[in-house]
Amino acid sequence: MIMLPTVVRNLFGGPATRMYPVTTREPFARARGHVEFNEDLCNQCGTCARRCPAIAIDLDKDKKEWILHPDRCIICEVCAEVCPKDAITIAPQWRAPFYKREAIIYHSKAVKEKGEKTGE
Amino acid sequence: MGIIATSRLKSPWIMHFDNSSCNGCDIEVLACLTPLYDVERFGIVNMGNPKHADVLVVTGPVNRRTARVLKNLYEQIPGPKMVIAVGTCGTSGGVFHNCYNVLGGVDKVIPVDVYVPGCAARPEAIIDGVVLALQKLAKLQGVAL
Amino acid sequence: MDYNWMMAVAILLPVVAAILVYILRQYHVRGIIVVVTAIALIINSILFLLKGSQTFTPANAQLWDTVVTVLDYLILLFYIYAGISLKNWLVLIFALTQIVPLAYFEFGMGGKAALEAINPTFVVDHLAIVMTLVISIVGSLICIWAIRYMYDHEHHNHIEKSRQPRFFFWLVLFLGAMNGLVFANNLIYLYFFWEVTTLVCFQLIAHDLNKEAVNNAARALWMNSIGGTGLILAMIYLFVKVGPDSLSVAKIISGGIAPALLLLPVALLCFTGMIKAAQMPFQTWLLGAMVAPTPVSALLHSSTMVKAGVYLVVRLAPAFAGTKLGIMVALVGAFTFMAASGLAISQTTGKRVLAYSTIANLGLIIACAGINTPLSISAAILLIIFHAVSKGLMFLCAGTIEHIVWSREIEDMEGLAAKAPMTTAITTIGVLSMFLPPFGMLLAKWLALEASFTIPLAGILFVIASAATIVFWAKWLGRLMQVLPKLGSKIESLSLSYTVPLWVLVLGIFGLGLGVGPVYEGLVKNAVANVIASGQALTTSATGIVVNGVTAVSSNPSFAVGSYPVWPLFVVFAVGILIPFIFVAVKPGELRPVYLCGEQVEGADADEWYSTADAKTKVQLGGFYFKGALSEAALNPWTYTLSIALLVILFGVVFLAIGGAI
Amino acid sequence: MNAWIIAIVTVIVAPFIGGLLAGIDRRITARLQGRFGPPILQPFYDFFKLLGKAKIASSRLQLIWIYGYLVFMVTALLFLVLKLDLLLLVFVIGFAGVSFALGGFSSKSPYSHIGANRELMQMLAYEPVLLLFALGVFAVNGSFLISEIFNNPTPLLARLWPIFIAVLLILTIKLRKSPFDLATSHHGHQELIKGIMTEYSGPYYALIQLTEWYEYVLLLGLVYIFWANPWWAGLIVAAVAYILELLIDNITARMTVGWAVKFVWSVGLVLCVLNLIYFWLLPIKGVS
Amino acid sequence: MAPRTITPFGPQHPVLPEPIQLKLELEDERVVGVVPAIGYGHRGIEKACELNEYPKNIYLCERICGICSAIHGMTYCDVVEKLWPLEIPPRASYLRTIWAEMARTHSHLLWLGLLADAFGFESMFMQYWRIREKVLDILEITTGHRVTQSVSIVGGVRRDIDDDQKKHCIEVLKDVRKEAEALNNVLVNDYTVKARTVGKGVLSYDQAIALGLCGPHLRASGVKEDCRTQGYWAYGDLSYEPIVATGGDSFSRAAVRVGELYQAIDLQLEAFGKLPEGELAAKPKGNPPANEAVSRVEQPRGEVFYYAKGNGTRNLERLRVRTPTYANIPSLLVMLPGCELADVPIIVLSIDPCISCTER
Amino acid sequence: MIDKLKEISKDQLLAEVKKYADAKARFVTGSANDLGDKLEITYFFNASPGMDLSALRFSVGKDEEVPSMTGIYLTAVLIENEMKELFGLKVKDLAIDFGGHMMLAQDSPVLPMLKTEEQLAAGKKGGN
Repeated sequence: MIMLPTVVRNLFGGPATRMYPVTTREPFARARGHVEFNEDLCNQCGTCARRCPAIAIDLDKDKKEWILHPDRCIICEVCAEVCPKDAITIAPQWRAPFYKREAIIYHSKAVKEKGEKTGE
Repeated sequence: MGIIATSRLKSPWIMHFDNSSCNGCDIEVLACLTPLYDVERFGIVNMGNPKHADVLVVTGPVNRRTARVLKNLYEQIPGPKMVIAVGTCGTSGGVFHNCYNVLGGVDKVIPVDVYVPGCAARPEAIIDGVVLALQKLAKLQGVAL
Repeated sequence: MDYNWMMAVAILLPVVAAILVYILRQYHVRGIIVVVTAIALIINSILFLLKGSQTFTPANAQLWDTVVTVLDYLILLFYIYAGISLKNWLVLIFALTQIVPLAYFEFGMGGKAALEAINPTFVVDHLAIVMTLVISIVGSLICIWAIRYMYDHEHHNHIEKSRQPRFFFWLVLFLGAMNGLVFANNLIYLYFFWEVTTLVCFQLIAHDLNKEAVNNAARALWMNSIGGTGLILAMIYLFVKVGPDSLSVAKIISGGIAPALLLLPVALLCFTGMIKAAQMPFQTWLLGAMVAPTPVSALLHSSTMVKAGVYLVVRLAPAFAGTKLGIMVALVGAFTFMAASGLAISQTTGKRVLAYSTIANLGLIIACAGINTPLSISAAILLIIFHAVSKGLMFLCAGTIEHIVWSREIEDMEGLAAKAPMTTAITTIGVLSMFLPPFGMLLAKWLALEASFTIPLAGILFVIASAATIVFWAKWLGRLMQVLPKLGSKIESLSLSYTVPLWVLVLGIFGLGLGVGPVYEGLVKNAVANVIASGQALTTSATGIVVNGVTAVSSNPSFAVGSYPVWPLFVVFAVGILIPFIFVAVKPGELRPVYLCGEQVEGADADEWYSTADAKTKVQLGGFYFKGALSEAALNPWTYTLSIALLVILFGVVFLAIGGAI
Repeated sequence: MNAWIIAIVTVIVAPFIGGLLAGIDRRITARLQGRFGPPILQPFYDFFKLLGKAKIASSRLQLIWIYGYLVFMVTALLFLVLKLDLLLLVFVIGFAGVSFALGGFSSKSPYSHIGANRELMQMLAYEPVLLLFALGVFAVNGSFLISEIFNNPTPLLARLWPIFIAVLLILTIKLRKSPFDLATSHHGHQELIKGIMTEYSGPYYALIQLTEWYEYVLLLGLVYIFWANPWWAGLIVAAVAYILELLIDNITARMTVGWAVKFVWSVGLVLCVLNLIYFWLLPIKGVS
Repeated sequence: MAPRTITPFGPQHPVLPEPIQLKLELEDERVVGVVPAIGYGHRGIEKACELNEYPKNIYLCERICGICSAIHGMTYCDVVEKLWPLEIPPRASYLRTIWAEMARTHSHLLWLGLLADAFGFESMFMQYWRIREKVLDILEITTGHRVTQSVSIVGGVRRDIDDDQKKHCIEVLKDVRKEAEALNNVLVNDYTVKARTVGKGVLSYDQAIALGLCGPHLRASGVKEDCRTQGYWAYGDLSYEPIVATGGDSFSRAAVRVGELYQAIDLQLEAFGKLPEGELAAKPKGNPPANEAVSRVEQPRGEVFYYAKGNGTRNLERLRVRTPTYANIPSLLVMLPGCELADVPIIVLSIDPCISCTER
Repeated sequence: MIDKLKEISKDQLLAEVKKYADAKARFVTGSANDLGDKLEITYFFNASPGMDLSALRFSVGKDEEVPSMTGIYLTAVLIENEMKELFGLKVKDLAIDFGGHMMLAQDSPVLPMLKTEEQLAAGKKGGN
């Protein structure tokens, strides 16, 4: 009986539902949605790959590829924090679902000369 | 049977199974049912029982004991059926990659139709995942969603 | 055929056959004798029906009087012997309370005069014909079924020296005694046959001779001896207050005796009938009787002997019409109906459920007699018929199941549908026919409820009882159905001695159910007229039954109180149950194991799941018995208190009325 | 022949009404919970989807009983629209209920087994009230025939209002609403999963839904006859009763079966008995 | 012959959000025996923590449980900090406290909803979860994620709360409090709810101690024990008194959590008021030294116990996590026998089980 | 460092635990650690009411039997089973014995918590 006012208020007050996907709410500014990679800044230092707790980042130093496995990424933001070149950022929009598990391959462009020490 | 094909798209009953997830995705799946997201708008009802379900929503990485359960549940769902792996761990095992009792993603045990990434996957992403699954079903049946 | 012969076949043929089966001890000879006797009795009972209402006094009346008197004392002396040898003082005391007043009555008061004063000795009216049809047809079928049952029974229990001849002696003898009982007009004859049935009952309950059987037999004996005492007291009262010629059933119900004088003896006779019909608080003897071999339970304790009790009450209904005694009889019956139905829920043994159900339905019949309107008497007589067939079938089913699973526990019958599909199908029909439309039992119960408005309290008790009835029957049936997803179980092979009576009774259920109109018109209507004269309660048509408002509530003859479309409901039953039963099919690929939270062991037929430490554990399903709230221990204090109170009020009402009259 | 037409129309139209009622139920329930809710036609989508699912079963027997449930429920509804005997109607509903419970018993699933037992306990709770309802109607009209209710210008509600309250309780049980959502559970969120229905799936589950739609119409029809004259008054009573049930569903917790029996007997049954005693103290119409 | 039903309850079961199995032995509907079967959630996190470099473990420990994720991360950081020992800046202490209490708010609202669902009160479940979304929103605004907040690092926190966010949070919290009051009133006073919770799963004071319970489960039996009284992080500065009930039944457990819900909101408001300025994190020097440490922090479900042993390398030699449910599960063995089957979900939920925590 | 840590031998265990039980202390949990040749077991207790933690520690060889404390604290049943299947600790007289399959399934690794050679080597190096 005590619940009665609440349910009646709900009935006449209209639903609280956000009509997703008809209307979509903008994600919050600093929400951790998905990893974005800037090919131009990456120098293939590999810190991100080493520090990633979910081994979601691979580096192919020969092909100069930076490989992200979106199916493994837990969006912890560590890669973005440790990246010395700020090549990795976290964007607020969540990653869309997919049918197939596929890695995303980027080509790092700001690669240092061979033999130079990779910094931390 | 056009009406049946159409109805299938309008009434996807889900069953949620938690493998050995951290609960994060589970509560987000549950949150989908609550007023703010209210997936019943799409005819989605959470059934507690594989025999009534059309869509199996799996969260968490498969571990060595839940693998058996997951397979059993999948077999008890009458066709046509879809499987959605929710969350990064359900997709690939994610952060638990080096845990000894974890086999990996859901697709190690049963075929998965849609993967919803995210740790934890947001309710919106889960709704997107269901829509994606329905699109696949619609395409299979040759009807418009 | 000559009426002398018909009476002889009805009463004496079973006696002769009984002696023959006792002497000729071979299994097959016994079978032939029993079957031949059964057929003779069935034909004979139909002849009675064709002949209609008759009276009969045997040719050598004095000789038979002497035989009856001598046998009376022999039986009572046997009771005394039994009481002493079993060291059961209750048996002894109540044997003495019979033999002492009887001897005083016959020799001290000149009661023998009554034997000669009464003419005719036997009255075969339509009510009696209904009874003899039930006894001869259902009773005979049970005897045929018993042939194989007793063989299996002794075989399974490794009994070396067969006691079957003795068993069949009593069983067949009983049919004659019952026929005599329902025909008897003379109360002294009635008393004699009454005591024979009590004796047979004692002998048959004790048949297995173990301690429990003997104890329960003794209990049946002393309780029914109280009834016998009541009969004797009623006779003495009538003899003294009214006269020697008043010891006649026909005279008592004819209205020829002043109602005030009649009240006490009728109350005593009803009391006797209630004990025979195991009404509360005397239900325990019938429950105890379930230790006997199942044919005994079927024949004596459901379809015939206990019906003698309700028969007597229905028969006497005119004598208490319009009195408070009638109301009290109705309440005792209705209360028993309710309490027994409630107690049946907590029973774990199949036969005890059947026993409680029997007690309940007898209560309903007695309540109908107490309500005492044309409608209720119609209901009562229909109940006697339908209950005999359905309950007879149920006992035979219980016995057959007992010989398939070798247990009487309902829990052991789990999944019988897979082991013995035919028996399960028959049992299912039997159970459904006990409490659901379109079957006759429900029709009669429906009539009883529609008739209950004159005694509202009875109506309320009926209603509660009906609900409880649903629970215990459906619960039991459910246990039989609980099967694994196996396909194609083989139909079990059973002896003809089992299957013929079972199928005949199933046919009887459907036949009587469908033909309830003709049965009412041809048989029941006349029987009702034997009890209550005013008006016609029901109109039958090809499709159904209409309860007329004429006598009930309205003076407008076209005003209907209720209607029961019999044939349409049977069509519904066929469409809803029988046709799916035949046509619903499952392909092997469609079978899935039951849902066990995802941990079921693989394979469609597995009933195991992985539990602690990955160990396989079997699913176990236990029936619900509500031992806490509904057990005998919890309810009996209430039922005893209330039922004894009702009996006290019953006699109190009678004594007040007599006091007022004087 | 008129009766045949009514019967055929009823059998065809009732599921549409029932399905719509179910749809409205889900929509209103959602709104009461602050949600948007499914489309009104959602139950029909569910129904056709279920028809198109693969057939699976865990025993043959359980499928048989579901036809009994359907056929007897339809029969009960026909009894109502053809204005036959009310008392017999209750017994026919009883057959439908028993058939449903037996379907639950007919597989080796612990959940449907316990659900079936609970269903029987619920029958123990509601059968007496419905039967007493019929007796109450008799006390007012002197007849068990529903046609007499329609012939009587005074509504039943005027004299049987205590029984009406009891029937509302029964309505809650039969509509499987909280606090009596015990044997099957509409939403499948309880200890018994979906109770009796656990083992039914696909087309067979669709049959159960169909039966429930018939049941909705039947039950609201029973509420309707409390104010059968004029014809629209009953509709209002039924609509109000339906909304009331939805409200009750959303403001109570689910109780236990023991409580349900105790509550219905101590409130519903007592109300019925008091109502009847009131009538029996007065002379029944037509009885001299 | 005893007619008993033996049936599984879980691992996949609609009232259990997580996989655990109870093997129930029933007589009619009365539970007469119960054996829990666990291991459906066991991943092997403790071992993985030994194999990972220690900073990675934060993210792994946060995923021991997705509901108290934030506090798991904080506690891990706390125990590792104790190995040096390392002092964290005061603003970080306050922020940790705020987020911990925010997590408690959302967790308790979640639990109250699940409890309502367990006794079939669907509309109540929906309302609690509707309110909970507001808390999740402020969690997302301040930390970046609704569920796995990931705000703690060894030495402090990763994110700050600016003044706008602070104002917004305070507003939302007050609103949540107001809305929750109406619902809690139902939970505490409604007849049907009380009929389902009062007297179910009773544990006395002594039993509670002997079974080694923790958290609201322990406090509902009258034991005034709460890790927050140790005064870690900012709790020492805040006015804090454990909430205790004496009934020891499911109702008392709900009542304690209702009280803690309000208290959590109050603590947040107080902490927001006292929030000091300053650094967010201290930087750890080198690897965790060879030392061992214990950290005990109050989670929504009770005391979480972290034991860490360092050996001077980048890996920890041993990390042992005992979560609150681990301590509370054995009490089911005592509470369940004798109850009705219908009470099983309520009693199981009344300990607020977190299986993924328990089995790691 | 853990305050109030008391080193005992395994034979003293039950007697020491009994003292805690008599003082109505709450059992918190236990922890095992693989030292290479031995297992180091620590049990934690809390003196209720209050948050006063103390601990008992003993080490046993990998093939030695250890008495179960489930007779005193039923709640220790989980931890003892866990140490049994993850570390191979031989616990005697468990109140409920899950037979080594409480946490682990049939095909899980055996005694997964024991340290690898590299771990032991790294641990020694780092500790010194």
